[in-house]
Amino acid sequence: MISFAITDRSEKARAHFHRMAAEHMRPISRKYDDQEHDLPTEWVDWYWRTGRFTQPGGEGPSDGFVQVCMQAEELCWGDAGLYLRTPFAGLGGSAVAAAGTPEQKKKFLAVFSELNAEPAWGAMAITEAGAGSDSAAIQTTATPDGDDYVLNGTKIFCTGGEGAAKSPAGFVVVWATVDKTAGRGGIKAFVVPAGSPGMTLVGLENKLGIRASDTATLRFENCRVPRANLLGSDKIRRDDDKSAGDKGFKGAMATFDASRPIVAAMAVGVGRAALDFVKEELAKSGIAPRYDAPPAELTAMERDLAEMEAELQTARLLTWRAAAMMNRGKPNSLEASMAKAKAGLAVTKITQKAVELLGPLGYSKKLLVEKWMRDAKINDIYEGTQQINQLIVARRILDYSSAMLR
Amino acid sequence: MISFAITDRSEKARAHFHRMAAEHMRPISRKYDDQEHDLPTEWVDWYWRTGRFTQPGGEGPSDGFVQVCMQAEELCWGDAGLYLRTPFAGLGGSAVAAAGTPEQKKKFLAVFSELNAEPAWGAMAITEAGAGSDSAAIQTTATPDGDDYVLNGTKIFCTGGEGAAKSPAGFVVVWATVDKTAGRGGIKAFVVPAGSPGMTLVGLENKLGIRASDTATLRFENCRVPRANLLGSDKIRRDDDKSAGDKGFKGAMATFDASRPIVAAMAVGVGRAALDFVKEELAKSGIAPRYDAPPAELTAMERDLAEMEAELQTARLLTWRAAAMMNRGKPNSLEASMAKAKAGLAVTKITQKAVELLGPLGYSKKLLVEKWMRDAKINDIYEGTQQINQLIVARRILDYSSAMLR
Amino acid sequence: MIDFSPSEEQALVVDTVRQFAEKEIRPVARKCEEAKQLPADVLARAHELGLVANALPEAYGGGGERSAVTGALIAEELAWGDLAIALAVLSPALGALPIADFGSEAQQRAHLPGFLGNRFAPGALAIVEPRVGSDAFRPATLARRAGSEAGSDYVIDGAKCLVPWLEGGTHVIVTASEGAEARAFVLPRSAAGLTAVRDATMGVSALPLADLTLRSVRVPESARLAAFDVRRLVARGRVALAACGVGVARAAFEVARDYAKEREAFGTKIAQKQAIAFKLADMAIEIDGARLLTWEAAWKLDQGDDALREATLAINQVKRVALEAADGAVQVFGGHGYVRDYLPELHLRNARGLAVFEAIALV
Amino acid sequence: MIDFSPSEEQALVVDTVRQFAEKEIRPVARKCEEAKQLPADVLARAHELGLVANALPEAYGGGGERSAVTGALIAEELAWGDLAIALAVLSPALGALPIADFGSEAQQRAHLPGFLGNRFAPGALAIVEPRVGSDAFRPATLARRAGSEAGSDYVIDGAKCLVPWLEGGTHVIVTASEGAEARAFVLPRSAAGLTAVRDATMGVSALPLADLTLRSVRVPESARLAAFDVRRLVARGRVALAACGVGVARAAFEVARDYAKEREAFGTKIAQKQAIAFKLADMAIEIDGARLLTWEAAWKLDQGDDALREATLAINQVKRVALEAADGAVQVFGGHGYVRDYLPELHLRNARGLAVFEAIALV
Repeated sequence: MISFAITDRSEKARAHFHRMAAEHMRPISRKYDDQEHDLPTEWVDWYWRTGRFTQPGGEGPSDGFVQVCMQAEELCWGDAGLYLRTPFAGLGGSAVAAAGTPEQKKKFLAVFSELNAEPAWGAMAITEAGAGSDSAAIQTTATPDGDDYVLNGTKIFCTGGEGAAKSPAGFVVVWATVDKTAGRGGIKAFVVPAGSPGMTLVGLENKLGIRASDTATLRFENCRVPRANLLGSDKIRRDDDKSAGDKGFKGAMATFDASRPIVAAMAVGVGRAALDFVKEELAKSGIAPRYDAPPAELTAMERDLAEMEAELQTARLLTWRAAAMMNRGKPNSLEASMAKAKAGLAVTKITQKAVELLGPLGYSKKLLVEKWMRDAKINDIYEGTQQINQLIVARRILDYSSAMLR
Repeated sequence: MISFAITDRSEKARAHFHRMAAEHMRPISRKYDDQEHDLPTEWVDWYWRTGRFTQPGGEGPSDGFVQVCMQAEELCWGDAGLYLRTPFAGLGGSAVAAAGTPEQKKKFLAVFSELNAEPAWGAMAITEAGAGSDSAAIQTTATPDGDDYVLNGTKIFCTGGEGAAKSPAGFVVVWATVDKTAGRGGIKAFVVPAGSPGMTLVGLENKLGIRASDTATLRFENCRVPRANLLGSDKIRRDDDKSAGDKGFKGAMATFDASRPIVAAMAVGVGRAALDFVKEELAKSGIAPRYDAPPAELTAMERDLAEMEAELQTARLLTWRAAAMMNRGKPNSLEASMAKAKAGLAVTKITQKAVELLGPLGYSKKLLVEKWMRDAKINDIYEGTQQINQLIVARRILDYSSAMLR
Repeated sequence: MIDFSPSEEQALVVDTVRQFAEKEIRPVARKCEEAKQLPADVLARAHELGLVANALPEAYGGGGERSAVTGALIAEELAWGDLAIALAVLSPALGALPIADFGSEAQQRAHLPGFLGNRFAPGALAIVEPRVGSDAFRPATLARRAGSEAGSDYVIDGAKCLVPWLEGGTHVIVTASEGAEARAFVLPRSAAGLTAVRDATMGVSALPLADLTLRSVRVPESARLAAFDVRRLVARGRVALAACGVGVARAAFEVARDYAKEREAFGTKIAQKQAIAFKLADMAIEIDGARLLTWEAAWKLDQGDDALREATLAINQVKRVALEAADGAVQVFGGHGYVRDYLPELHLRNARGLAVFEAIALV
Repeated sequence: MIDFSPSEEQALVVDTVRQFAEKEIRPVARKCEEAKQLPADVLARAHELGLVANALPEAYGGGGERSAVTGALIAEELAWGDLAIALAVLSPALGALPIADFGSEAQQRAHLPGFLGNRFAPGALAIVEPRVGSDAFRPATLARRAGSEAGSDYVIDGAKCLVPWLEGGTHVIVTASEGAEARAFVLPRSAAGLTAVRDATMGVSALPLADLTLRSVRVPESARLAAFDVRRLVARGRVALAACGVGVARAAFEVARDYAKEREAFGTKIAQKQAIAFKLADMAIEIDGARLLTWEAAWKLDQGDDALREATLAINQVKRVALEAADGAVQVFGGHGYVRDYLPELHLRNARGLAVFEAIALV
């Protein structure tokens, strides 16, 4: 039934994560924007020791995946960079959860729900210098050798890569091809535990925003992982093979589908941070959007605020729709890409406008608005750029294969 | 030298055509929007007998092609549909002027500067049902036969086609292929005099706007024209032939280059009609854009007006630039397409916004604003759609051939 | 719990109305537009579906199933068929819902059964005024008491426009300012001093829209809707119009998508060009987003909220999205988009109406 | 006669400045941005070009060739190199031009020669104020007479921000309201009650920008620019900033274009994709259009017009166009657009500054 009623339990969860964001992230937002490559120990240690065990309370049914989106929104309202630096299993964890065997899940994911001394991170390594939006162009190789696969190649833009590669219980899920002649079908995902010999942290990116987040370049030189660390089947599905394939490339794509609503919700969080703040600041000067203003008297700033509200809510609702479809077990690849595309664009514009509305105050580092503008822009880029998501949406609505619309 | 000073002579010409538009076009604007396929005799007869011989006065140098743009702007400020219905040589005349021999020019163009009893029109027939933006896909054939070419095919969207096909001294310049295997190189232009046996006016389009203009479908069935009516060389230049070619397809393209600034200026005229009117109407209610308003007090309507002014002036200046380059004899294909693309889009948005700003008054047929919105939209479409002009601009700035960017 | 799937009953209604739009409305829409004439038979058959009647109180023979969300679902499907005919089909709500919402029992008894008979009975609501900055919340049309004693008559002066004025209507609800308050009055069409002249508009030409002039129109106090709340009325109007706009946008999107998959240029389908494909993708995203905003506003109305904020955000978004979709459809069609043999130009004219209408439909 | 070709002299200046931007500014721009430090040697060499000096009156050793059009051409090229360094190079004009335009002969004699020496001498102009709705025409900073007698001192109170505050500067021109009139005063940096603190901003980080606090700063009447005209000053600021913005936009466009022609994805250059190619085409069109608007405003200034309207239209257009170009460049670069090894992210941060600056450069 069409309903916009948030369950009591999810409302409590939302409030819980909002408090967490306000109390534990906001106070150190500027600090770790300035200190780009430092580990935000206040947040990481608190979250690992305490935060992840705190309970939101509330009873009865939750909004399921929509609640997961709310959590991401609230924490990114706090700080998107710190959120991405949170010690959790990340996209690598999602891949293991989606495609891993029970043994794999236990081995790699258990640490994130257990009491441990040292924080741990999971990460996913896909992008290469020559393969950005074009994941199928991956050059990193995985060669079977006895009981192992041997990985060789270099991965860039690996979010959370430093933590995953260096923390004692961390791991990186690496995409590599076992057979370059097989195209997409040859691409498999491997769990590489932190500290594996041959995996090197080459460096971290200096970024426009989300500076608290570690975006790593990882090199793999004859990096050995047991065959048991392959996620999914080791069968190679040729591009021209019409039989049911394995979970290699498609499994990874499924990870993206599941993650896109969350990534969209993260975007919404950053946009809301800026919009909430701007509305509060302008309200102090008596500027607030009226919905019953005489058309000739409506000010440009009022209209801007109303447009920002509408755009943000549009992004949020598209996100929730994609998540609600997951609650119902419906495929949501189209809707997830719609949400991702809209959220990235909407919050980019909202935060850019927020800087303008606050004028000199918006441009100054004394406030966080300029930071949110820098943070927001990542949402147009990672986990599928704006253009890639448009492409996916276009293919779906036109019922075109990737060969028909490139 | 960079200068925005209009010469005295061009200022007088502008004023002259503005009066003509205000006195002879505006009073019958609504009438011939309502009476879609009627000949606007008031305008046509007056222009043919009197209008075309009136002199703007003024001495000294003119702004050359920029003045030509001003003339088009003023008359389309009057009424774009009537302007297109004006008895003149039109695009067909431009093609003859660009690619015709002295004999051809004399034969077909002289009528437009002589005192004649009956009005005449020239037109160009390119588009076919299966060849819209893709002119090279033309299917109409021209087969040499003795001293003649025999034309067969059907042309649509022929602006001014009724007048050109039916007026005693009218003519249609028809694009046809003499050799389908030769691609673009096989396409030639033929002057078909009005009344030629085998040329039939199949019908006129019922359009969104510019309803005073006759947009014709013309059928050619074994329509014979003398070989002397071919414009340019009869040599076929193969697509793979790198030698200097003739003026067939390229000559036609040159006609477009020369016409695009004028078409852009026509667009600017329609946009200005709407903007001028809206500003006057809003000023009566005390609404006028301030350029020194306190940012928090600027109204949404003021900002809309200022944006419309900026967009219109941008379109006008891009248009004038392309025209001024012609004054200097510089190639202006890039700049002409820029002007056309910007003008079409700008005035579409300006007129749409004008309707909104006037609210219920804007939507009513009691005023002309709604008509200008309908008229304006043609500028995004004819003489190269928005997308085609973007494509041309893109190829130029990227230095790509049409094979590299389709 | 957050959810975006219509209930089974709603899905059934949507399916019925969509079929009606496809089989009854679409085949006649262009002809009606050109003839500036509504299809009386289609309105009669629409009346049989009971779309408006279902939302009216059971006490007077209605279905008693008022739901703004369901209303929005219905409006979208009808407007997907054709905006002018959709507004005509929904016009009984203009006369009935304000009386159901703000009228006394006596007013309801007097007026509601008329909309629940066997015959299609249109309503009329006069909100918009023929001036720059027409403001539903502060009508320039004025209502003053004819005398100083309590309960004395009202005298109304002013002008209205864009008032749906279908054949067979008997009354019109007119808003007017009494001091700083917006009031609403139920007037018979025959009221002395009230004149109506049909206007011609850029779009929705099949729908008769009247300019009203009110010159010292005298009505008894009993003609006033005592509980009238202009914010609620406007919110309901904006949600209904937003839902209609989503329907227009969707129709424009679909016709553009289908044409792009058919039409060839430069050797491929034009839908295979990124410039076209991405435009279609943007349309699809924006339309879905605007629909969700509209649903949220409708849902809030159903919760008893004023929802003016959500309704305003929704209609603002929809008027932009629908115009862009219609304009985009014209572009996709190229020259064919500019001629009246195809639908894009009509969608463009209709879509622009969304920016100037107010309370031309209600949920 | 309408024409858009720079004169031969202008073409020469443009060529010189472009080469300077390419060879001197660009190589150090990123390093300066990260270090938040201006390149003193580059400023010194820029000073030798005499770009500002050329516009100052001959009577004090300037070139006497004031032209807003030429100024706009120069500003575009410098900002194409780097916005922060461009604003630094042009900063002497902030101190000199208001005095040349609005100052008495005595004020000109006192201040102008300082900008015309062998050494680069920066100026400072304090217009923007640290509040929502900062309004150059109506400063919240207040100036009042210390006494009631004619010619008595002024006392200034208020706050300013985004004031270029380069090493080696001696004075700052501050605007303040006396009643409804905007006034301008030349203050020594050492004035009692005046404090300056460097602020950090999102972009143009190499440029020191100060927050000023003025607490009962007392200045003689002779510090006032008697002929001050805030409209003219703001118009000149908007034209200069618009020209800078065109430079930023062009730089973003070029880097995006070049990258798109290099970068491969899915088997072709990404520039061969319509989504990218059309975006680049739109950038090119909008940048050219914005430049022409800027030139027109500059030309009107040179005709002696107030040109506030044209200047405002130009800067409004430019701030949108530059932001879109920079944002588009980030998109074209994808992930690389987000990292500080490449220029797009810097263009984006700088472009947004165009919306908040006012009179940070002058022509």
